[in-house]
Amino acid sequence: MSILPAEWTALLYLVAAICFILALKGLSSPRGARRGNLIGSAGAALAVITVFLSVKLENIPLILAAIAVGSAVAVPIARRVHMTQMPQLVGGFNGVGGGAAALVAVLELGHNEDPWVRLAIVFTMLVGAVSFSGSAVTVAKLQELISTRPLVFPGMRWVMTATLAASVTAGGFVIATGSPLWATVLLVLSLGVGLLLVFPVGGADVPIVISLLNAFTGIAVAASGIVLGNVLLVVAGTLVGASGTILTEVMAAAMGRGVTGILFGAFRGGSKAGSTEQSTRPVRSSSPEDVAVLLGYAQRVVIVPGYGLAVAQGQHTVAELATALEARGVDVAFGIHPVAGRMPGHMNVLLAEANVPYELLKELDEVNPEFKNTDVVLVVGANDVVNPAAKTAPGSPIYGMPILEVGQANQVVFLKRSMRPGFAGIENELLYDPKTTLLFGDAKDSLAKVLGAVKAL
Amino acid sequence: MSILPAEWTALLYLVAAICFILALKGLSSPRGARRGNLIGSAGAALAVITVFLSVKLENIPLILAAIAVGSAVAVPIARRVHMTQMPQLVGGFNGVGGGAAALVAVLELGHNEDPWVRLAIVFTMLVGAVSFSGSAVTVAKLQELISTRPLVFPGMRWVMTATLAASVTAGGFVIATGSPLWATVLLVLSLGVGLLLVFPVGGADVPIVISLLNAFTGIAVAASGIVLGNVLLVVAGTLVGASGTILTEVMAAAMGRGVTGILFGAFRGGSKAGSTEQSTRPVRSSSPEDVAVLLGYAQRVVIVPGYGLAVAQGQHTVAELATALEARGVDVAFGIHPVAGRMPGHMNVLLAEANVPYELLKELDEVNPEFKNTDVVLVVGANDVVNPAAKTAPGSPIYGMPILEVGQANQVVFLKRSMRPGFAGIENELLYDPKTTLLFGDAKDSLAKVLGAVKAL
Amino acid sequence: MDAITLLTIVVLAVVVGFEVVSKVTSKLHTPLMSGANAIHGIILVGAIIVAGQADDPWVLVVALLAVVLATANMVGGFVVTDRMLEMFHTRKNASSKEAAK
Amino acid sequence: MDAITLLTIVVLAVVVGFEVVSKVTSKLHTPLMSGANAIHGIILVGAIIVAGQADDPWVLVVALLAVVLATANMVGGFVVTDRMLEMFHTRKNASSKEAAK
Ligand SMILES: NC(=O)c1ccc[n+]([C@@H]2O[C@H](COP(=O)([O-])OP(=O)(O)OC[C@H]3O[C@@H](n4cnc5c(N)ncnc54)[C@H](OP(=O)(O)O)[C@@H]3O)[C@@H](O)[C@H]2O)c1
Ligand SMILES: NC(=O)c1ccc[n+]([C@@H]2O[C@H](COP(=O)([O-])OP(=O)(O)OC[C@H]3O[C@@H](n4cnc5c(N)ncnc54)[C@H](OP(=O)(O)O)[C@@H]3O)[C@@H](O)[C@H]2O)c1
Repeated sequence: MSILPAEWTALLYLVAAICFILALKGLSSPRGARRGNLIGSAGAALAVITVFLSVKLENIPLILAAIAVGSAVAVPIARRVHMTQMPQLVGGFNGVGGGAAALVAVLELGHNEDPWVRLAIVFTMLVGAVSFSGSAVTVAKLQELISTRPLVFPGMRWVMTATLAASVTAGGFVIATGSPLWATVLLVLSLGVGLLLVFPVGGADVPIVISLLNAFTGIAVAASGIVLGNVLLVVAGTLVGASGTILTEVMAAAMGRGVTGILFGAFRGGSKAGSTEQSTRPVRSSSPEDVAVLLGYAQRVVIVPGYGLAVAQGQHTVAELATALEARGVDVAFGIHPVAGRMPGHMNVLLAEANVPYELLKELDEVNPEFKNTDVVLVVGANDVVNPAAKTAPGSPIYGMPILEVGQANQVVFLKRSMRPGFAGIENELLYDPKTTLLFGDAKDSLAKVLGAVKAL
Repeated sequence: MSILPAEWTALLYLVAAICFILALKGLSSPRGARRGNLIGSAGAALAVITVFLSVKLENIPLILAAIAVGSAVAVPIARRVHMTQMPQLVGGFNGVGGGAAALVAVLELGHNEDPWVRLAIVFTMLVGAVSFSGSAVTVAKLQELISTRPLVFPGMRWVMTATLAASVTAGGFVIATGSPLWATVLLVLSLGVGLLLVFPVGGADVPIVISLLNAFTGIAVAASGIVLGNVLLVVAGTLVGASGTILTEVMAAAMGRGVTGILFGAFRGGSKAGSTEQSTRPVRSSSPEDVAVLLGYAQRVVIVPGYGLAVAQGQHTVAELATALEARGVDVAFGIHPVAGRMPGHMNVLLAEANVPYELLKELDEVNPEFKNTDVVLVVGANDVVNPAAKTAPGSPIYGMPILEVGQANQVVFLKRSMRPGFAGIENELLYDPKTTLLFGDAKDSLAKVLGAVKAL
Repeated sequence: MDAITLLTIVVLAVVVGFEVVSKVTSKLHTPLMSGANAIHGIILVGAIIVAGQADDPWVLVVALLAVVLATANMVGGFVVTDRMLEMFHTRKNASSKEAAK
Repeated sequence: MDAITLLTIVVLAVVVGFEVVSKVTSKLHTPLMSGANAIHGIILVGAIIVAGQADDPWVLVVALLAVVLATANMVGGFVVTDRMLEMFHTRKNASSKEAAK
């Protein structure tokens, strides 16, 4: 197979890099998003073709086979996975990418004596492995293979520190000796660091961690690019690293929290995440029929979906309810909080999948002014994102997080299973407000009942 | 003088480049603007120090002397120049920069045989020289050393094309022979191109051309960086080239025109720019006293300053008038069109200089909704930016340019000298509107008279 | 390529990364995240190089594993992102489908 | 440094340039223009190198001229930009000054 001249290779890689930039740019504007993603994949394809044409390669059949296997595994999953499982999928794909980077780095160890290059190798191994094991934990948590509650044990932070120190030391030895043995030790320790990093993170925070690990993998890839002297890997990796970092910041801000708080909150015992102490204060609960009447005869209804709707996978039912109400001439809209659902922006994807028309989805700033002239707000499996404590209670963990001010509407209906608090583990005064009624039960069931009753009106 | 190791030099240059990026970033946000500019100058200083420490230089005393001379000339001008002359100043500084780039390129010709490098040299000479002579013309026009009207002669476009072709040919010879003679020819021809490019541009379009030439110089500097193998020059030049291009687009858009239209409009005879045919239709004109009464007893007044106010240098008087009205309890605001004045954003600088408080300056989108509940709009030396033709007359040269919709106010008062049209050379129906009154005379005088009358109320 | 040049490229890429996504609407957070995720699957290029130059079988096995993982990251990431955005895309007419049910 | 690397740097710098100024308010057009203008005065570095390596007097004269021009561009640009922004900066209290008149 003929070899491309070096300039051509570099040029083609540059084109691929430009594709990635355009991809990111497209992905951050509603119109260009899909095209952006296609441009990105085109760039990736170009890069892969280039490597085959430019480097003298052995084992090409085996490599092609491996690529086939990878695609054969990934594509069906990517096609079939439920939109509600998007976070674990992204986490998973991110993890394997990090793992690949770590492995590539290990194998490069043999070919490099230069200590600086070895430093890059060690860095890639460390960060890649952390991203791998960390992502594995996020998947396990989100699939509820393990508890979504923060897993902490006394002295955990010390174990963490020790492991980190140990792996750095091992890294030092790898640089000094380049021995595969030490490399293995480093890998194992790094995997440990990843586990210890993510275990203490509470369920709803996991998506932020996934975004952070996403940035990690990007950085690892950039470092491996330095090892291989491949500019494309450097640029692409850095792009993802940088944008991933920003994205993580933005998401954390939308939750009114800091990234460090999310990572080490559990250590400090700060976040009561996952607390489930039930309150016993009296509330006004009612039947699906009453709710149906409320909604069916209202002029204007805003539906506020949350984490709970995602858990209950009630998005299709809620979409049907919206259509039914519109059929009755009710003016319906959805108020979407940036972090409602299981990952930022997730609720938009879920409702899009349920064919809720784009126009009905209103962002925080759009919908907040409208609550005044809203008759009924239907809060489906959301809690923190409508909790007035974010504005009123300086002490509370969600203080400062922008919320949907549903309290301004005439009537508020909560669909939830119990009086358990939301992710943040704090009381929601709104539940005890005279204008509030609760309908207990799984979101999907309740919605189905209400839908039936509305149709029966 | 000791020589820095190459890595250190490169590193310091990189730091300087980063400073420039931060400078641009700062300059595009109101808060960070001034700090951004300071960071930029720090970066420049760092770069200059670095070059002295890193390269073995002869004639250092002479160089320092030259730098002193340059500063001694530029700083007093930069300190003293009137804010109304900002466009000339920017144009002038831009021109000398282009000239410097061209000269550097010429001198590098001796040291380089490689045809690609020579191509870069030729490119730098061409673009730099065009920027130099072009900017010279802009300054001459804005200082009214030559007519601000488009200077065109029959067959000009052919002369233009010929000169361009000739300079490209000369460039070819330079690359082939590297002879200083051909280089001189190229320089001369390029200077000619610059002149021919800017002569046909009408007065009010000149600022856009300055912005364009600004981008040109940036590109020339980037090219010279390639010649000198200096990454800092490449990065800084490219940054300015790119941002300058965008900025030019944005400005042109704010005028509802395309950049090419501005450059070659006069060739096509498209733009009637500078037309001064007076209209003879009857209008309602009135005395300073009447205007003073109108303003003095109004509840809410919006002042719309334009090009004419800048020409008349009436910004201080208008600021005083505003204060006098506010002292009478009138609610005063300024409606600023993006291209009001002599260059985009210029009016903000002028009024800032006249100590008009920031809060009173309202942008197009802010102020347009407010005209409904405005009693009197005082249009001072503005015309096109309030001309309804931009919305109503698809044929007109300003059609599509966003305007200040002063027609919605109860009363409109124009301060202008005559019935001559504005830059676009088209009638303004608003002048004949029953709700409109005109006060003829130089903006500054009229404002002074009105001010006096208001104080006398 | 010397260290500083690489550093220069890294710095510029960082700025690009920051600037490009700094103004993204929260509606697109999920697709942007999975799209960016797909991009770092480009480590596949590195994995292919290593696998193509592997001499002993163990190295080859590990390298091929890396290829599989990287491919999964890249291909899977782009596919699922497109799937998400496709739904965003067809919202309007989709709503009528829904109504038709 | 090889051509493609340079090209890579240029491309990245172009994107940075575009992105950074793409969202600037029209209020700042004038200062941004003159600030960017000052930045390309960095050609001074090139002029200094050429002048410092000039062998024959004519070259030196031309080079020194370039130094003078470049300095004017750079120093003048930064000074005038700062002067403009200073006025922007002190608007609020300035208004009171004005009122005091
Ligand atoms: N989206 C993200 O990216 C993200 C990331 C990290 C953290 N978070 C955090 O997650 C929270 C999201 O706020 P949120 O209001 O959407 O959710 P939330 O505050 O966690 O509340 C979820 C509510 O849904 C109810 N619920 C759970 N499962 C249900 C089911 N099957 N049927 C009916 N109701 C059910 C729960 O009450 P019951 O248990 O009584 O049913 C709970 O009140 C915020 O605190 C946010 O900061 C979000
Ligand atoms: N600002 C920019 O960057 C820029 C750049 C390029 C083009 N332009 C164009 O320039 C125009 C700017 O619009 P504009 O409304 O601000 O200005 P304009 O439309 O050009 O109108 C200026 C008005 O001021 C009057 N005037 C001139 N000198 C005067 C003086 N000394 N005293 C009193 N009045 C005086 C003129 O009428 P009399 O002659 O009767 O007095 C004229 O009606 C737009 O067409 C814009 O597209 C602006």
